[in-house]
Amino acid sequence: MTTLERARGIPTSLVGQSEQTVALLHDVAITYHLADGSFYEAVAPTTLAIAEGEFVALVGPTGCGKSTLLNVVAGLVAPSSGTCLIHGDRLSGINGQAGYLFQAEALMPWKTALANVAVGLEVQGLPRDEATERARSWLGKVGLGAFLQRYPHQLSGGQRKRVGLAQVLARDPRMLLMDEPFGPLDAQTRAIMGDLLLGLWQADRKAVLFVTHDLEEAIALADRVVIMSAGPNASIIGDFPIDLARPRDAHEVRLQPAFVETHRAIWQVLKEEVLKGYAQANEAKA
Amino acid sequence: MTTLERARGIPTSLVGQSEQTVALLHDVAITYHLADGSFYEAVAPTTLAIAEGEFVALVGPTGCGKSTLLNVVAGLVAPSSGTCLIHGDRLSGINGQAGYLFQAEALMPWKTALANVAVGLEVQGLPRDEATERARSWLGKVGLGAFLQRYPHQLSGGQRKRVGLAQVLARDPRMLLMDEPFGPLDAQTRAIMGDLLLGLWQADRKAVLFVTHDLEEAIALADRVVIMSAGPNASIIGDFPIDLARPRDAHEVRLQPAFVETHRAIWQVLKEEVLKGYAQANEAKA
Amino acid sequence: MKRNGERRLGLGLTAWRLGVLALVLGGWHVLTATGVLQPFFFSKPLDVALRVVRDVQLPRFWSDLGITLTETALAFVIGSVLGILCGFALARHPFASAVCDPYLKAFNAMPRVVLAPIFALWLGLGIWSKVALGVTLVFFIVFFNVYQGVREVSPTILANARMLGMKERELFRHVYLPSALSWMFSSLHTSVGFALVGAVVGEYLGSAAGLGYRIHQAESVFDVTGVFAGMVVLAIVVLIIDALVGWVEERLLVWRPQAATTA
Amino acid sequence: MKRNGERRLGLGLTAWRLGVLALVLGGWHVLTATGVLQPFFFSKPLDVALRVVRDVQLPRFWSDLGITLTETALAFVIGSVLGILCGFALARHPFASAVCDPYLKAFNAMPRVVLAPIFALWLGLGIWSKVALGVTLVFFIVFFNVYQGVREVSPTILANARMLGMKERELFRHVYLPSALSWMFSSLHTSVGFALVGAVVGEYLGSAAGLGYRIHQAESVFDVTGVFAGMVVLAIVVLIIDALVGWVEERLLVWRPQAATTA
Amino acid sequence: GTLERKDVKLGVGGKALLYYLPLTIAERRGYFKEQGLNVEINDFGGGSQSLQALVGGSVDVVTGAYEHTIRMQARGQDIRAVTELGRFPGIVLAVRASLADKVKKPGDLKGMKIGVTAPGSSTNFFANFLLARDGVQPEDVSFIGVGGGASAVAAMRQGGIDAISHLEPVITRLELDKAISVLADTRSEEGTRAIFGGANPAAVVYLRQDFAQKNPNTTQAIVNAFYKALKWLEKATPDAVSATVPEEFYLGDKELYLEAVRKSLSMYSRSGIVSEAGMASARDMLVPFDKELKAASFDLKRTFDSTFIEKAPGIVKL
Ligand SMILES: Nc1ncnc2c1ncn2[C@@H]1O[C@H](COP(=O)(O)OP(=O)(O)OP(=O)(O)O)[C@@H](O)[C@H]1O
Ligand SMILES: Nc1ncnc2c1ncn2[C@@H]1O[C@H](COP(=O)(O)OP(=O)(O)OP(=O)(O)O)[C@@H](O)[C@H]1O
Ligand SMILES: [Mg+2]
Ligand SMILES: [Mg+2]
Repeated sequence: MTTLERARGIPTSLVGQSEQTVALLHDVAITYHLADGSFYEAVAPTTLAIAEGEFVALVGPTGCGKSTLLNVVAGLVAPSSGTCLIHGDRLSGINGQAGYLFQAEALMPWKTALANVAVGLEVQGLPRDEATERARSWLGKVGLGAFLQRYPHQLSGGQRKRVGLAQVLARDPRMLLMDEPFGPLDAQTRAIMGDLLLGLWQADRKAVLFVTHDLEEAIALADRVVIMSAGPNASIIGDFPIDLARPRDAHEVRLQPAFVETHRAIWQVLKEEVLKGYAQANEAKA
Repeated sequence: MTTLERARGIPTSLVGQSEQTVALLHDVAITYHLADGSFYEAVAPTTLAIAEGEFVALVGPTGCGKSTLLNVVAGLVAPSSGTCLIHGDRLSGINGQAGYLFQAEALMPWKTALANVAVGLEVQGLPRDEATERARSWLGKVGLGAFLQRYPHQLSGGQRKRVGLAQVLARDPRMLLMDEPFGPLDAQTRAIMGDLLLGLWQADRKAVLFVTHDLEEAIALADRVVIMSAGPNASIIGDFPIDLARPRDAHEVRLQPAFVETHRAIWQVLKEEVLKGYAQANEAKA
Repeated sequence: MKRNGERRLGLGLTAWRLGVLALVLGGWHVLTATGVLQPFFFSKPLDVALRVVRDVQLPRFWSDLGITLTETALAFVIGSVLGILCGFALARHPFASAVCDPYLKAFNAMPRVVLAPIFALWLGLGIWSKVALGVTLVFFIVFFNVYQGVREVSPTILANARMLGMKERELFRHVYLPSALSWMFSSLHTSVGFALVGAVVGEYLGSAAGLGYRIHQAESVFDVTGVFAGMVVLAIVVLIIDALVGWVEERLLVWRPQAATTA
Repeated sequence: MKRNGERRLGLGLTAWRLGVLALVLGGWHVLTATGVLQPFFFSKPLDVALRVVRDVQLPRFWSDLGITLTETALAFVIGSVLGILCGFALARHPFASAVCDPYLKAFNAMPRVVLAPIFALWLGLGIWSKVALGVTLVFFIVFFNVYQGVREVSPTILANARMLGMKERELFRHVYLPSALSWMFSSLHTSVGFALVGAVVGEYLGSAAGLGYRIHQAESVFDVTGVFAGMVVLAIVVLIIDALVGWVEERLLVWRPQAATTA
Repeated sequence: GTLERKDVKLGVGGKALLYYLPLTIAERRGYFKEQGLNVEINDFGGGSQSLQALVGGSVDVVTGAYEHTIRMQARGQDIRAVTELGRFPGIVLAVRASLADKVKKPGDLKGMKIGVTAPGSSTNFFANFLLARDGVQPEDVSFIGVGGGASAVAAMRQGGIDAISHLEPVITRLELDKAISVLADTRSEEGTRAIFGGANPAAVVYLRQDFAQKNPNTTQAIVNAFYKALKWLEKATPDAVSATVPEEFYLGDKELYLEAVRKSLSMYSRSGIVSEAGMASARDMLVPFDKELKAASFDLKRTFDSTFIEKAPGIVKL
């Protein structure tokens, strides 16, 4: 399958459908029920497989259904049709193997940064002291060693996001779902966090599903970049393997010719899609 | 004053301090009172002036105090020392001339997208019908014409942000405070929104104070890029005028040599600062 | 206590509810028939049912019910409106609220039965003294909740609203009121019962008509069946009023984020 | 009704409060002295003060107070705990809650005075029948609020907590409970008053001791001064209990976002 | 003469109680209507509330305990009885059946728990009086307010009290249950005579003196109606009474009601007049146990205004 074929929207539904498949969305479609009784068909039947140890970036125009797909994999939203298989088992209820960094603010406002991170570890059965110690070290890694005792409302937007990051990473889940994890961070911090994430991933090869609006970031980090079309009825219209050597340095990699070439190819697909989505979103039907 | 001098952290406190000055932060410092009785000196005494019709971008490492400064200009946070002058008058209470797009989610969850935008116009005294009509057209401009009747929780992250954008822009305030307005948007939508903003700004030359983590965006849009140092005790360490011709096309401008040169200069300052901030933030004192 | 979900629960729910009712009535019947519960104190469910049936055929019953309903409705409306207004006013004026605080708390601790003679003195023996009693119950329940509800408004939403140019009046309408609505309705659900209790206790303590009067009379001649029949009627009344409150609530709170429903 | 802000209001506040007190007492004095208010119903503030002073010297007064306090505290604690537990349990089980809903609502509409004989029969005339009366008041106020509070938990925070691996028990501890705390405390502030009212009314309806007994005794012999003296004591008691609740609240709710305080 | 006002508000604390039976008789047999009166009967939670309503002006006339007029006179409130409804108090002091062997007279109750309708009520003073005659002070027993109706029965059944000083129908209920043994009974002439040496007024019709002065004809009409009711009761049988009162009064337990009526019939006043001996005997039951009354000075004669009731026999056609 050539890049061109992919760009025409042929989903590579067979990738990783072996016993290696960690998560498989099979013909998953999501239709939201609106309050006035009407329906919004957010995602058209879509198939996506994530293999063991694979780092998949999900890119698409705003409002296309990226978070929705993540919610399906997390088990928070039930697909309207199709199935979600996790390690071959049909998912019902919460996906216990996944760690999910939400796009929206999701810290517990009544807990300090430290407690927010530690509680996820305590739930895993770690003794209180050890959980606190590990949480402290994780907050240090995301650059918040001096903000342990702050409540979320006393932190800046980027700091809150990093607490969330520490919360998810500290639990060391087998599968990572990350919804714009580096959104409110400056470029430099982004790079540091990206390196942190890659380091972890390299150590024990988790499966990662990573939503971002930064195409460069997607290419720099991922094994595969999956492109979604604009909603309604969004679907996967591109699936690009990234053939860049690992380990990658978040900054250096951007200068490689392969990077530039891939970027151009993906960008071509994406750009049109966004403009299409922009037009669609202004049409009469909500 | 050369770029180098600016880069050494000399605030250009005299810029625009004429009768043309729309907003003047004079020696403003902000110290937060923490729950345990201790203090956090977020921003060291800082002077910043924004002239009539000027588009100022504020860039700095995460957690340095950008949102804090915006809150001061908005009148939501009282500076611990120094004064904030708006059109030469000392600001006390809300800054009625400013429109503020918050970094955090700030839509009223009990109102639809349309009502959220319309209410700001109704408050200005517009009759209900007209307000609704104008709100409808603004939501169209930000690409949400088909999502008028949705409640915020039924929208995606990027859609919510755009409702907020429409809410602020529709009121046509004399001064715009924007805190990462395009954060959760894809590159293409960002560009469209940037053009929209520039178009508006060109029409009647509002003063704009614009926080972003995307340095390219800052340079592409602004007349001046102001760089803050990492906190605690953050201050302005760079103030770069951007001498690119207007009107600018958000995308084309990035290819100009002047753009690349400015970007390199600013990036140099910023990069070191972030690394410094990262180290500072992990020090013992929270 | 219901939201959209309830409709989906549907028939099974009705079956369960009736099942529980049958269980309660059956248990009551068996316990009183076997004498474990003395019928002198607990009557018998069948007798009570027959009494209710008898009562509803009396014109006097309907006029009594009408009076009690009027009192309840007035107490509920006046108490809630006062509670809501005071709740908002004080929540917005921290100093005034700090000054009033101990007085409100202290007043809330007054046993209402002791106040009955004073209400009778000021308001006569008609419906208004009963309404007043109900109001003193409803007011506090609603007041404390609305007060807290207003203070729980998200600071960011509030800041945004103020930046949009809203002044006190508009903030009230567009921010405080909608934000405090679920607090308000929570207290209204409690209040419905208390408004009725206030009216009935008021009648019980001094009146010439009403359900409380009927219950009082039945009680003084050891007519437990009559007492229970009165209570059954009260229960039905409160369920009807509460359903109305719930109906309004559902309409006003459509925006509440629920677990996203996919179809 | 206080938060950090209060401390800053400081002295001015105390002055204002005392001012209001003086105004109320002065008005009361003038109105009763001039006969606008009949002393037969309203006594006179000076007489009441003297009576309180006299009463506090009697050992019997202190034992009465102790009994009423015990009843109030028990009613408050038991009612709140039950209300909190039921509120959480039902909020987490929509079906069970839909089934129970009409029964709870109906029960809340029972005039508590009518229940007194049943409590007396089951629990005797000691403190427990009064505690039961107070519990029936406190329970519903707390229950409805906690129930609603649990349902108001932010869906995102809840989803996050579940993704962090929390099960029902942990969700309760780390999410539902803290999130519902301000709802809970709002209802507790209302409940303090009602717990006392329940205890006093219980004593009033049948008892051998307690403040309600004192008040009832005074009332039977038309000793309004005694009645008012009793009410003054009640008011003081409730303010003390409420201050305790507020103290706990402030400690538990430190995290609440307030307007950022700069210094 | 012509009535100054036709509409009269009457207060009573527990209309269905046998204590106030003459009121229901007058109402149901249309005696008020006969007199051209339109009487609205307000029922209160207790006797003291109906008195408060009278003082506050929300009712014009009250059927309540004679003792209230003494208290009000002592406080300078000119409230007077105009008709006696009950010549015997109708209060019974009884002890739990299981204690009947130990307790033979009121004095034996020392140290025990005595249930009364409410602390400070006439049932309480009645017990005080009986105990004092046997040399026991009120402080030597504990009085428990058990309320009016079912809760009094519950208290006795549940074992919360050892003895009870109470009224109909609680007493009959307990008697039918064989739960008590009577120590002193003032429902009958003999019982009352044994204790007080003569009559001791119980329920009366009382009103404010200024009302009587302003509305003498109305007052007379009220008194006439009550007088006629008393005369009717003099000859009535329990069955006739139950046929007259509203069905609700005996819906709970008709046997109980008839029995209680039978026991009570002799207690209603015959002439409607409070004798001077009766006044004194009521005062002696009350004053020694009440500090406030002991300290006050008042004219006992002002508690009863006999002018109306004395005219009644001449006016009322039986
Ligand atoms: N609860 C809901 N009810 C109805 N529609 C919804 C709901 N949640 C999301 N949607 C719609 O589904 C579409 C996809 O939403 P989603 O949040 O998945 O977008 P996204 O790709 O994450 O966008 P963004 O990049 O802006 O975060 C959007 O058009 C949104 O309006
Ligand atoms: N209410 C508060 N109490 C205490 N400290 C606070 C409070 N608000 C912000 N801070 C601290 O002040 C500093 C500046 O915060 P601010 O939100 O202005 O950062 P920012 O520059 O907007 O960062 P970001 O890019 O992450 O949004 C941060 O270190 C933050 O922890
Ligand atoms: Mg999203
Ligand atoms: Mg910020």
